[in-house]
Amino acid sequence: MSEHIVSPKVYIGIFLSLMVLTAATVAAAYVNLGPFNIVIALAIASVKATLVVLYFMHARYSPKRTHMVIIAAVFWLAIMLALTLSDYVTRDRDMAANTQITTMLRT
Amino acid sequence: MDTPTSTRTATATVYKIPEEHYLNSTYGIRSWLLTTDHKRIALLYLFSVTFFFFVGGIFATMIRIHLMTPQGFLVTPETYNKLFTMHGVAMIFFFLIPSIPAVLGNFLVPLMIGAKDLAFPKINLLSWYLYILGGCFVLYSFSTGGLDTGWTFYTPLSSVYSNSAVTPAVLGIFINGFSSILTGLNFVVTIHTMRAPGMTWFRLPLFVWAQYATSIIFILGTPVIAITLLLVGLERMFHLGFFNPALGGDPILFQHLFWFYSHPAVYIMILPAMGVISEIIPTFARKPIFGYSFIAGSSIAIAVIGFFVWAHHMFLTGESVYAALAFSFLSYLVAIPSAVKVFNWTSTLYKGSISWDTPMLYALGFIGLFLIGGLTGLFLACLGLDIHIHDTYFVVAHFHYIMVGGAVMGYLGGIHFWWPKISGRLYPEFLARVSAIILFSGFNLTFFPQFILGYLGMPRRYHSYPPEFQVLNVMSTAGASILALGYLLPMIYLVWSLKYGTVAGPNPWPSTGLEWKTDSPPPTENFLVTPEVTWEPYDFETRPDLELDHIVAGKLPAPAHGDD
Amino acid sequence: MHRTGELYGQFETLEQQKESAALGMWVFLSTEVLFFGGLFMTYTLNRHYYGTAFGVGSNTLDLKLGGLNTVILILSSLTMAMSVWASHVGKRRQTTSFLVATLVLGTAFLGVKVIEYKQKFDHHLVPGYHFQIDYRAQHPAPNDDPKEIEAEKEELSKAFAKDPDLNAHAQLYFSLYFGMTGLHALHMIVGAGMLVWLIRQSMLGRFTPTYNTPVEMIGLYWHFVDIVWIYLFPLLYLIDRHR
Amino acid sequence: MQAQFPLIPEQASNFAPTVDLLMLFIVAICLFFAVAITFAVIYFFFKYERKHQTEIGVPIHGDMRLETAWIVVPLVLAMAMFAWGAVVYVDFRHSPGDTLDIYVVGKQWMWKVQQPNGLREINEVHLPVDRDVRLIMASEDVIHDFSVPAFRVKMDVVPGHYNTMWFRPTKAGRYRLYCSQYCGTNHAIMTGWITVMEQGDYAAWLSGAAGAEANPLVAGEKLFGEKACITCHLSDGKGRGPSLNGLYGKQVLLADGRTVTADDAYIRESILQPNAKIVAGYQPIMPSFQGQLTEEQIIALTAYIKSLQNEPPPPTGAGTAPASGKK
Repeated sequence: MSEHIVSPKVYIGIFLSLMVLTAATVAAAYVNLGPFNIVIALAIASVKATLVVLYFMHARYSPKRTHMVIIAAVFWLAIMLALTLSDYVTRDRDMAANTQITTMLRT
Repeated sequence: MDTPTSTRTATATVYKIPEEHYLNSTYGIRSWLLTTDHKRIALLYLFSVTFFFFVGGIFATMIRIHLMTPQGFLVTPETYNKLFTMHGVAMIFFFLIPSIPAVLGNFLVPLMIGAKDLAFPKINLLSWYLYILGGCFVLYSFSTGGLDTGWTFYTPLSSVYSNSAVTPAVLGIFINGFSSILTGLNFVVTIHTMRAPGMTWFRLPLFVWAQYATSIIFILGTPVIAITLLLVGLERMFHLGFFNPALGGDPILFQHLFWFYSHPAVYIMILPAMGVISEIIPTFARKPIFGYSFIAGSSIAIAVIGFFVWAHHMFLTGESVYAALAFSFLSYLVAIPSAVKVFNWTSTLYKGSISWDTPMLYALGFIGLFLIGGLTGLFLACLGLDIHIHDTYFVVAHFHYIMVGGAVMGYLGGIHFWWPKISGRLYPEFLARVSAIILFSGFNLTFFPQFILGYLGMPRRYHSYPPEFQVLNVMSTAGASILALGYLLPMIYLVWSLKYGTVAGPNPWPSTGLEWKTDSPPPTENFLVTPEVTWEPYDFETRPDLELDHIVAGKLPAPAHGDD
Repeated sequence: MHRTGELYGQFETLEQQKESAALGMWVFLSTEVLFFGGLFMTYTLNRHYYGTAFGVGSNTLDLKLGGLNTVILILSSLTMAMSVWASHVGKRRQTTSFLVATLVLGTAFLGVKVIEYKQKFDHHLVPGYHFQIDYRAQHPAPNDDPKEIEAEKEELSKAFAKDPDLNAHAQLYFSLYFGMTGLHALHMIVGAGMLVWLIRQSMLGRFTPTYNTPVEMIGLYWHFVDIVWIYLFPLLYLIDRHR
Repeated sequence: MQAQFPLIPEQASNFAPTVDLLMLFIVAICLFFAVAITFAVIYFFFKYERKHQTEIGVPIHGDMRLETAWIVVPLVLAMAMFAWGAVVYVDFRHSPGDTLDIYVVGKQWMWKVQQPNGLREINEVHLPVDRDVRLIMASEDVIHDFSVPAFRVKMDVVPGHYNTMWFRPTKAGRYRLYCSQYCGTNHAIMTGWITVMEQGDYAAWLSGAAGAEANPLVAGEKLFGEKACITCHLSDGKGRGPSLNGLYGKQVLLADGRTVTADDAYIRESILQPNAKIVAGYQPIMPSFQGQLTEEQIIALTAYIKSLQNEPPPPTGAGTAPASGKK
């Protein structure tokens, strides 16, 4: 591991950006953007997380294998979310309208 | 070889066990229970997984006896359901998953890469304790009401409808999951940072590559099953509804999360076994493995692609047709690296100098059984066929061919192959060959009829069945009794050999790996001098240090014929 | 394996030991990502199904307390990072004081969390047989603002019109709320425990510019817990603030 | 029914020949590889057996062309299997337009079936031959799976979801129906029969089933299923309502401590005013059937309940007659 020492100034800068982004995410939540509210919230959260990983956690100054581990974790999480959702969002839901079987279930 | 413990004559060598080694460096129960030596921890695992193997084996025996008649004559339906559930839980979570990684992997990874120990020896010991703690929870569940959910814990049966001891069982598996995770973590770090000078990535033994691939699954898959089973436990304890449709939850989500781990878990079982076979074949064919980088790469490919296929267990749950198409397609992709391995092993035999030693028989058996298990996977991955054979005995036969035919043959092959390193002594060759053959034939008789049963439509997990299926079931039970003998024999003669076996010497086969460059059994610190690797893997040509020209003591006169 | 000075016996060099520890910690954190991932997956699907109920549930949370906690936690990440820096440059006293600050902030976070949990408990929003999403609207406390209660009632009646099974679905939201924040809080408690140990070691002067691996490793863990919260905050508190 | 040792089940639906052909295709490919590899391995074992102790093999490290070949060839074959399988599956998941819709509800441990005209069956499904049938399925409790090997079809029955599947029976006969997804204690006896009839016979059966009601016992048994009495009054006493097995003529202990004799009047009152006399240990949850049953039907039900004397416990063998009290 390279002995790169990050100066406290950088840390304070990162902290202030995180504060600003927190304020931004709260502010954005009060504006009705329809489906984009969640997109913006997650985008801001991801920017914040990236800042923490790169600077507070020194990933920017870490060896390649650390980057591989981070990428793997994010990638695998993405596999789980994306492939599971790929099932749910492409389902044929017209059967839910069928009431006869609902009646039958209740008897 | 580093120590002058052998006296040699021109034709035969008589070895002595070295004076001090990892088994006798310290004494007393404390020195074992508090050990941080990876070799001793491996032995702790050896005993504990063997215990769970016999627990699971007893359940299996009862299942097979029960199924001899269509009505089932041994136990009640409740008990039968508990038997197959507990068989699955004990075998999968407490035998198959830890078997090769935690026993052979623990013992061999540091030896093979020339390290003194794993990177985190204390965490390694912690892994074993977590395994034992998890095991205690599960045994508690078995003995206080049992478990009748199926090892798959499908909700809402497991979370709402089962009256058995589900909560302690899922907690046990949760805890055991952290044992796996920490083992995988230890291996990954060790393989990255602890390799001896000269041990580059492409000089790593293929077993180490397989362990690395397995560890990826441990690290990235296991946490998901841990949290999922924890949620099932919470559902039961606090009346929550994550997966309970009556409370708005989705039972299919449980299956997604469950199989996200549990399908790759199959590769946890088979990848290390493939690694073992990749060590055995070049050793006994005395030539470099064919396509080293393809075998190494295919291990990683299996581990990665293995995470993309899980929902092929769910083709008939009402899963989206599009998702089913994608998952079937990806499932076929994961077959390719497995095929590559089989072709490469076969080619390694070409123009080899092949001996029929026991580990080689196991390797041969592995190829045969894995071939059947793997190819029948193609049937199940096929969307159209899965409609018919899903949840039938075809599936049961398929995964037993992979898990028992593949993983257990690999495990036993590995145990035999490295037994001289572990114990310092050779097992009785003749008995070992006999038991390998018994295992192979007993296995096929047990499980092959189940393919036919499955195609005929006999569903899984039935405590009774229509009379027309009886003949095939009786065949299967007969096979199981032969199989049981095949498992008992090695137990007996391996224990016998601890005291009476011929002293093996450092490298009885001989083999090219670094682990064979140290004493048998190795000293606590593995290598008295940090070794330096200057040779390519599985290279017999440039290795005069292997001393192929002396006859190793105690082995059968070679070449051996006839008893196969 | 025996330890000689700062070097554990299985390693050849301090450099190797440090690299191993760092890689080990990162690998552990990747495990944690997937561990929380299972909960995030459950959250995503249920929010996809029951958006209304999740919005209603989210709006019962106290945004001021949640925001306060976000600030506290990010601040604690800053002090943690500063203590790693201090240990790198050999400022022992500063190392210790930044660690203490981190511990204090972490405890403050947990304290605020306790207040929030208490509120939910009083309002019958803890999943279980007594769960009732409109308990507060039906049984307002004397010091509750009547206007606020009216607004809540209106929101609830609209939501019930959209989703007759609102109670069950809001209960799912709260199951996930308690599951996710509870697991997060558990990580905080473990982290606080490790901080106590670190502070003691630091006071004993164990950390030097050449040996500060424990500070760094526990720092990594602490930042990870911070990141989890960075996601939990918008996902749990900010679903439907714009009505 | 079939040969002594059949390798495939009877082919009785449009999917059966398709699936069997697909099976044959994959078996052929797999058999080719299995035999080739096994032969190669055994041949090498004998051909290259070690001749003397110091012999080593010829060092061959690999061959790019071979590696490529055995990546590409299996890939192509696998894709062929995938594509064929996908075609069959997509067909199976998309039912044709004009289908005969049958409703199926799975519950621990029985199949409740409703014909298009409202006629109900339990663990029995009557179907016409050569007609596209769609099953619309739901579960009351855990996940089940409706499986008919002779049709080569199955589909999970999931609580909270509706799953459908379709097929076209092509051969009259009786075929086994299984629950294929493990669903608890009596999973193995959650089985039944599919009866495929000629279309004329089916129509006659549908309308003629009413004719059978001339016999009050048969009519009562049918009502017992149709009116869903059977869902609570399980014969093993584990249901939400008391078991009616051997009830008639016995003394019944009520929740308020009184005892009554279970005679015709008591049964009639319990059907029409269920909450008048609650059996000790049970909840007053049964709905009243006042106005929903004709007197004739009440008589039929009473006759059926009377007949439940010393009814043996449900059969434990799979594939025996459905457990709804056939004599």
